[in-house]
Amino acid sequence: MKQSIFTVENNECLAKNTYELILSGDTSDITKPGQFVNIKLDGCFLRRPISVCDYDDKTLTLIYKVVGRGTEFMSKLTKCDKLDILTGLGNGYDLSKSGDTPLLIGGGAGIPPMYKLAKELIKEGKNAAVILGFNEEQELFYEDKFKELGTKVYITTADGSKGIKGFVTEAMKNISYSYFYVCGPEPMLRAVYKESIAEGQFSFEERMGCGFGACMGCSCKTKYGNKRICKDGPVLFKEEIIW
Amino acid sequence: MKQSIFTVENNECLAKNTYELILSGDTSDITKPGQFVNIKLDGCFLRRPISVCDYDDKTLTLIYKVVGRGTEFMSKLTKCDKLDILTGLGNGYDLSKSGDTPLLIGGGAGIPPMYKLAKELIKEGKNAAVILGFNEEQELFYEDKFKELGTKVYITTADGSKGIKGFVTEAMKNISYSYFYVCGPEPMLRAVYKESIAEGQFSFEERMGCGFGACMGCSCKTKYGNKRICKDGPVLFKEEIIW
Amino acid sequence: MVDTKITLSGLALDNPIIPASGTFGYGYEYAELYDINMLGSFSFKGTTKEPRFGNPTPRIAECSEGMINSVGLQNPGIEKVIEEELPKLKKCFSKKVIANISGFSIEEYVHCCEKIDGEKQVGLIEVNISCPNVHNGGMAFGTSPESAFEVTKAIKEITKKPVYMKLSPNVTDIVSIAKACEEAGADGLSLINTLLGMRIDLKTKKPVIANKMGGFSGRAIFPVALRMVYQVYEAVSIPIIGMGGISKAEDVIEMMLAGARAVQIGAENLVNPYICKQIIEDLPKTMEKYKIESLENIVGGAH
Amino acid sequence: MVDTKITLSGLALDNPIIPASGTFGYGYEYAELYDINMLGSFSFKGTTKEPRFGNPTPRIAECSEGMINSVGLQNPGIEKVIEEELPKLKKCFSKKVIANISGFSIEEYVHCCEKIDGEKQVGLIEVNISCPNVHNGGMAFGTSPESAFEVTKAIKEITKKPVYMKLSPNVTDIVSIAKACEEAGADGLSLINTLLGMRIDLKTKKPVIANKMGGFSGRAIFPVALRMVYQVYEAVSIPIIGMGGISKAEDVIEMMLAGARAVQIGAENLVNPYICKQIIEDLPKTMEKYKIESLENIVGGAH
Ligand SMILES: Cc1cc2nc3c(=O)[nH]c(=O)nc-3n(C[C@H](O)[C@H](O)[C@H](O)COP(=O)(O)OP(=O)(O)OC[C@H]3O[C@@H](n4cnc5c(N)ncnc54)[C@H](O)[C@@H]3O)c2cc1C
Ligand SMILES: Cc1cc2nc3c(=O)[nH]c(=O)nc-3n(C[C@H](O)[C@H](O)[C@H](O)COP(=O)(O)OP(=O)(O)OC[C@H]3O[C@@H](n4cnc5c(N)ncnc54)[C@H](O)[C@@H]3O)c2cc1C
Ligand SMILES: Cc1cc2nc3c(=O)[nH]c(=O)nc-3n(C[C@H](O)[C@H](O)[C@H](O)COP(=O)(O)O)c2cc1C
Ligand SMILES: Cc1cc2nc3c(=O)[nH]c(=O)nc-3n(C[C@H](O)[C@H](O)[C@H](O)COP(=O)(O)O)c2cc1C
Ligand code: FES
Ligand code: FES
Repeated sequence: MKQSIFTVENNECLAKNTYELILSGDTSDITKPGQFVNIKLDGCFLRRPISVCDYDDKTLTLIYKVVGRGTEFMSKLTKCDKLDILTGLGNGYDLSKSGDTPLLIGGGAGIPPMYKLAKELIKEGKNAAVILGFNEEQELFYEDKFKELGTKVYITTADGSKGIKGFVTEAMKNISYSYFYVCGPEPMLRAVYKESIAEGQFSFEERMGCGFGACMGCSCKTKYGNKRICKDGPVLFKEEIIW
Repeated sequence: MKQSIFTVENNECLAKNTYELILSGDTSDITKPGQFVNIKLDGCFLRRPISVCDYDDKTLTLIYKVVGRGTEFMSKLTKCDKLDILTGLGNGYDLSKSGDTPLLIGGGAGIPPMYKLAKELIKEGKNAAVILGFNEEQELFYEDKFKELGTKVYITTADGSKGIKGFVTEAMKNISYSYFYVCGPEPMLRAVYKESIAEGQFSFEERMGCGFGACMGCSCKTKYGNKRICKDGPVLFKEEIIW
Repeated sequence: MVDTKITLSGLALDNPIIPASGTFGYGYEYAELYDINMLGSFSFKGTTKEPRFGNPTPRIAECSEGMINSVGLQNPGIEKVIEEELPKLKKCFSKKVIANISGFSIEEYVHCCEKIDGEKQVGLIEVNISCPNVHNGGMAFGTSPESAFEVTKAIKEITKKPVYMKLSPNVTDIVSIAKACEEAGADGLSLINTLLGMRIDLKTKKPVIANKMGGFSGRAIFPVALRMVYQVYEAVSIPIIGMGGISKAEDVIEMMLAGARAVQIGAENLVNPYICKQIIEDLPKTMEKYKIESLENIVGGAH
Repeated sequence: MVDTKITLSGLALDNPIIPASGTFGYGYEYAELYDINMLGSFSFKGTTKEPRFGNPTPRIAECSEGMINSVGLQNPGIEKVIEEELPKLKKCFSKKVIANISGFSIEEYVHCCEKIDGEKQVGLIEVNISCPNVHNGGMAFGTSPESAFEVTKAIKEITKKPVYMKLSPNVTDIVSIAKACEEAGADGLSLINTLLGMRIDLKTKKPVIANKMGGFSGRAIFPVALRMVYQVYEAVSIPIIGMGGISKAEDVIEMMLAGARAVQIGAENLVNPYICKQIIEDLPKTMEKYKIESLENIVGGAH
C-alpha cells in the first residue's frame, strides 16, 4: 500500500454513465491485475474503491460508473486536478492457474479489471476469450480495446440490443475454457458459479471502511476462514466461496 | 437582505494579516455605511460576517483580518472565484446625527466601516476627523485612503511604533467633535464610551448564527429593550448601551 | 405528477417541509425573501409564560457540519406572542402554524398551551420538553418517561388541538419516553431536539459559549436523528415529525422512509435562508428519481 | 522545546496520541506505512472470550463528516490474540499496548481480563462496556451505573494492571456511570464509544447496514465527545482518555483542555492512514502557536 497524489490526465465519458479516468502518478505499488485503489474525494468522508483497469510505470487507468455522490463528483474532474489515492490494495488475480484457454467474464462496472488481466494473459501467450455483459447497447465500452489485444470478445446485453441476448452465462454455454476469471454484480457472480464447468476466480465488492485491512468492515466467511475482501480479497477462488 | 453571487476582482494583503477583498456583484441591497455582509465559505458551516468597507453600484470592498479558519480560507481567494454572500444586513450608521465635526474612531478590524462612513459624511459637507488605532506599525492600512477623502487622520499604535503612542482614547483627548462613531474590539468601545464628551454610535460584534434576525443568537440588552446585534444593530446609540 | 401532500393529525399539508422552531423566528425575516406560504407549515420560536432574554452571549459556536446554540428560549412571552406576533404573522402566512411551547413547570406548560389552544392560526401545538439550554426544566421533562407522561397528560386535559411532544436525543432510551407520551394521549411526536455539545476556544482556552454547553444541530447529527425516528416508529402508532440535520430533498425522503410523516429543517435555514424553498422545489424531481409517486406511501417504508 | 509527554496511571507516554480500538487492527497494516513506535500507545481491536465473525455485511455506511460501522467485534478470541497476535505485534511495536476487552457477561469480561493481565506487552486494559453493535451485552453494561459498577468491580478484583472503562455516549447521564466506575475502583475512563446511528439507502429503501443500526463516529461527533469529557472531568478524579471525532492537532488540544489526559483517534485512521503520524508531527508547532509549553499543564484547563 502507498498513499500518493495523482494528476488527472483525461476524464472522458465512454458510454451511458460510464467514464474512463486516466491518471499519472506513482504506480509502483500496483503489482497485479485485479487489485484496486481507494480514492479520497472532496466532500466524501470515506474513500471510494475502484479497480485498476490498466497501469504502466506512471499511468493508471480507471473506469467507473456514476451511481452516487462520489462517482458524480469524479465525473466532473478535469485535466490537472489532483487526487489523493491509496494504491496497491487487494490481492489481485492469480495468473498462474489460468491454463491455456482462460475465459474472462466482466459485467458492467466489473469489466475494468478484466482489461489488464487480458493484457497480461496474452503477454504470457494464453489464448484468452472475454465475455462482456451489459444491460443495453448504450452501456457498451471497451469492445474494441479488448479486440485490439487479440482476444476473442463476446458481447451480451440483457435487452438484446447488441450481441447475444441475455446474461453473460448465455455466452458461457457455448465456450470451452480451461479456467475462468469473473468480476461483476453479485447475482452475476452467483450465476457464473453455477454455470461454470471449470475452476476460477471471483472478484467481490463490499462496502469498505479503510480498504487496507484495518477495520474489519468488509469481512466474509470462506471455506478457508474469515477473509477481508479488501486485503485477503477482492479475489476469491471458486473452491473457497460460501454463498 | 439579498442572497447573491459575487466575483472576486482582487484580494490583496494590505498589512500584517490584513487583506482587502474587492468583489463585483449585486450591491443593490446595501444602503448605509456600517452595514455588513455574511459570506458562505467552503468548509465552514456558518457564514462569516464582515463589515462593508466601501461599495458602489456594482463593487463591494471588504477588509478582513486573518484570525481563524474562515478568514484563512478567504485570504487564499483569487480573481474570478465566486462567493455566495448575503448583503444588506444590519441597521448601519445614522448619519443625520453627526453634527458638523463628527469624529470617526476605528480600531484594527473595526476600521473598515469607517471608510464608507467618512466618504458619505464628507459628501454631505461635514468636517470629519478619523482616529485609526493599531497595535503596531506593521498593521497600519488605509491611512492614505482616508487622507485622500480629505479627512484629518490621527494614527495611534499601542507600542508607539507609529503616530500617537497608546490607544485611540489617547488621541480623543485633544480633539473636539460634535458627535462620534466608533467600531472596534469591545475593550476599546468601553474605553471610548468613558472618554467620550459627546453623543455617538457604537458598532458591536457578536458570534452569529444567521446574521439576519431569525435565530436570536446575537441578542443584547439595551435601555430600549432586547436587540439583535445582526438586525437591530450592529450599531447602537451611546444612550441605549448597558455595559 | 408526484404527490407531496401529507396529513398530520388532520392537518392537511401541501408538503412535509416545516422550518424548525428557533430557526425561523416568527417568519418575517424569511417572508422578505420568498412567499413562505409555500411551506407545509412552520414552528415558531419556543414560547414561555414570561418573557425571557435567554442566556448570556456568545450563544453560538461552529462545528464540523453543524453548530451549537445556547439561545435559552429568548421570547417575548405567551401573551405578547398572541397579541402581537400572531396578528403580524397573519399578514405574511395564511396557513396554520405550529405553536412551540416551553416551560419550567407543568403549570407553565399548561398555562401556555391553554392560552394558545384558542388561537385559530395555530394548527398544532408542539411541546418542547427537550431544551438543553435552560436549567431546571426543559430537557429534564424529556429525560424520564414518568415526567414526560405527566406533562403530556396535563396538557392533553386542557387542549383541543393536536399536541406533539418534542423529545430530547440526550437519553438512553428514547423509545420508553416516546411510549410514555403516547400513553398519556399525545397526538404525535417531534424528534429530535439538539444534542448536548460543546466547543473550547484554543486562544482563550475557555468554552466558546458563555453557558459552556449548548444544543448541537445541523447536518452532522442526521444519522442520530434518523436512527431515533426509526426506533420510535417501530414502537408507537402516533405520527412523527422528524428533524435533525436535514439539508436536502434526499434527506427528507430518507427521514420519511425511517418513519417521519413530516420533517422540520433547523440550522440549515440559518446558513441558507432559501433552503426550505429549494427543498420544496427539488422534492418532486427527487421523488421521480427514486420512483416515488406519493409521499404518503413511503412513511416508514424502510421497516 | 515543547513537552508532549504525559503519564497515564503510571504508564509514561511520549505523546498522548493513541489509535482507537477497532480502527488500527493489531497494528501491522499501519506498520507497513510508518514506524508505529512513534505512537503514544495503541488500543487493539476489541477482544472477546470466543472467536467472533461479527455481524453480516454491509457493515459500513457513510455520513456527513463521519461513518457508521456495525463490525460487531470480529476478533480471533482472547487465546489466539495472546498466542499469535501479541508475539507478531512485538516485532513492530516495542511500547506497551492497550488491551481492549469486550464481553457478553461479567464472567467473560473477567475471563479475558484475567488472561491478558499477565501479558507484559499490555500497559493497560480498556474495558469496552459500550459496544452498540452486539445484542445482550456490550452497551447494556455501559448504560446503567449499577451494571457498570458491577463489571468494573469484578474486573478490578482479578487484575493488577490499570483498568480503564470505556463508556457509551448513548446515555442520559454519563456522569453517573463514570462515577459508578470510579467508585468500583476503575483506574481511568475512556470516552466516548460510538453514537448509535443509521442510514437508509434511497435506491433500495432499506437500511444501508445489514444490522440496520451501527456506531456513528468521525469528525461529526466531536462536539458531543468534548462535552462528555468536560462533564465527566468535573465529576471524577481518575484520568480520562478522550476520543470521538479527533482529526487534527487542534482537536487534541481542545480535548485535553476539556479534561482528557490522552486521546484516541478512530475513524480518521481509516480515511487517512497517516493521520496519527501527522498529528504527532503537528502537535509541537500547534502547541507553540497557542503558547502551550507542556501538555501535562493543560489537562482540564478549560474548567
Ligand atoms: C474492490 C472494489 C472495486 C470496485 N471497482 C469498481 C470499478 O472499477 N468501477 C466502478 O464503477 N465501480 C467499482 N466499484 C464500486 C464503487 O466503489 C462504487 O460504485 C462507488 O464507491 C460508489 O460511490 P458513490 O459515492 O458514487 O455512491 P454512494 O452510494 O453515494 O456511496 C456511498 C457509500 O457506499 C459505498 N458504495 C456504494 N456502492 C458500492 C459498491 N457497489 N461497492 C462498494 N461500496 C459501495 C461507497 O464507497 C460509499 O462509501 C468497486 C468496489 C469495490 C469494493
Ligand atoms: C457585524 C460584524 C462585522 C464584522 N466586520 C469585520 C470586518 O470588517 N473585518 C474583520 O476582519 N472582521 C470583522 N468581523 C469579525 C469577523 O466576523 C471574524 O473575525 C470572523 O468571523 C472570524 O472567522 P474565522 O473563521 O477566521 O475565525 P474562527 O475563530 O475560526 O471562527 C469560528 C466562529 O466564530 C465566529 N467568530 C470568530 N471571531 C468572531 C468575531 N470577532 N465576531 C463575530 N464572530 C466571530 C466566526 O464567524 C465563526 O462562526 C465582524 C464581525 C461582525 C459580527
Ligand atoms: C438557534 C436555534 C434555536 C432553537 N430554538 C428552539 C426552540 O426554541 N424550541 C425548540 O423546540 N427547538 C429549538 N431548536 C431546535 C430545533 O428546532 C431542532 O429541533 C434542532 O435544531 C434539530 O434540527 P436541525 O439539525 O435541522 O437544526 C433550536 C435550534 C437552533 C439551531
Ligand atoms: C470500524 C470501527 C470499529 C470499532 N471497533 C471497536 C472495538 O472493537 N472496541 C471498542 O472499544 N471501540 C471500537 N470502536 C470505537 C472507537 O474505538 C472509538 O471509540 C469511536 O470510533 C470514536 O472515535 P472516532 O470518532 O475517532 O472514530 C470502533 C470504531 C470503528 C469506526
Ligand atoms: S475495509 Fe477495512 S478491513 Fe476491509
Ligand atoms: S445572528 Fe441570528 S438573530 Fe442575530
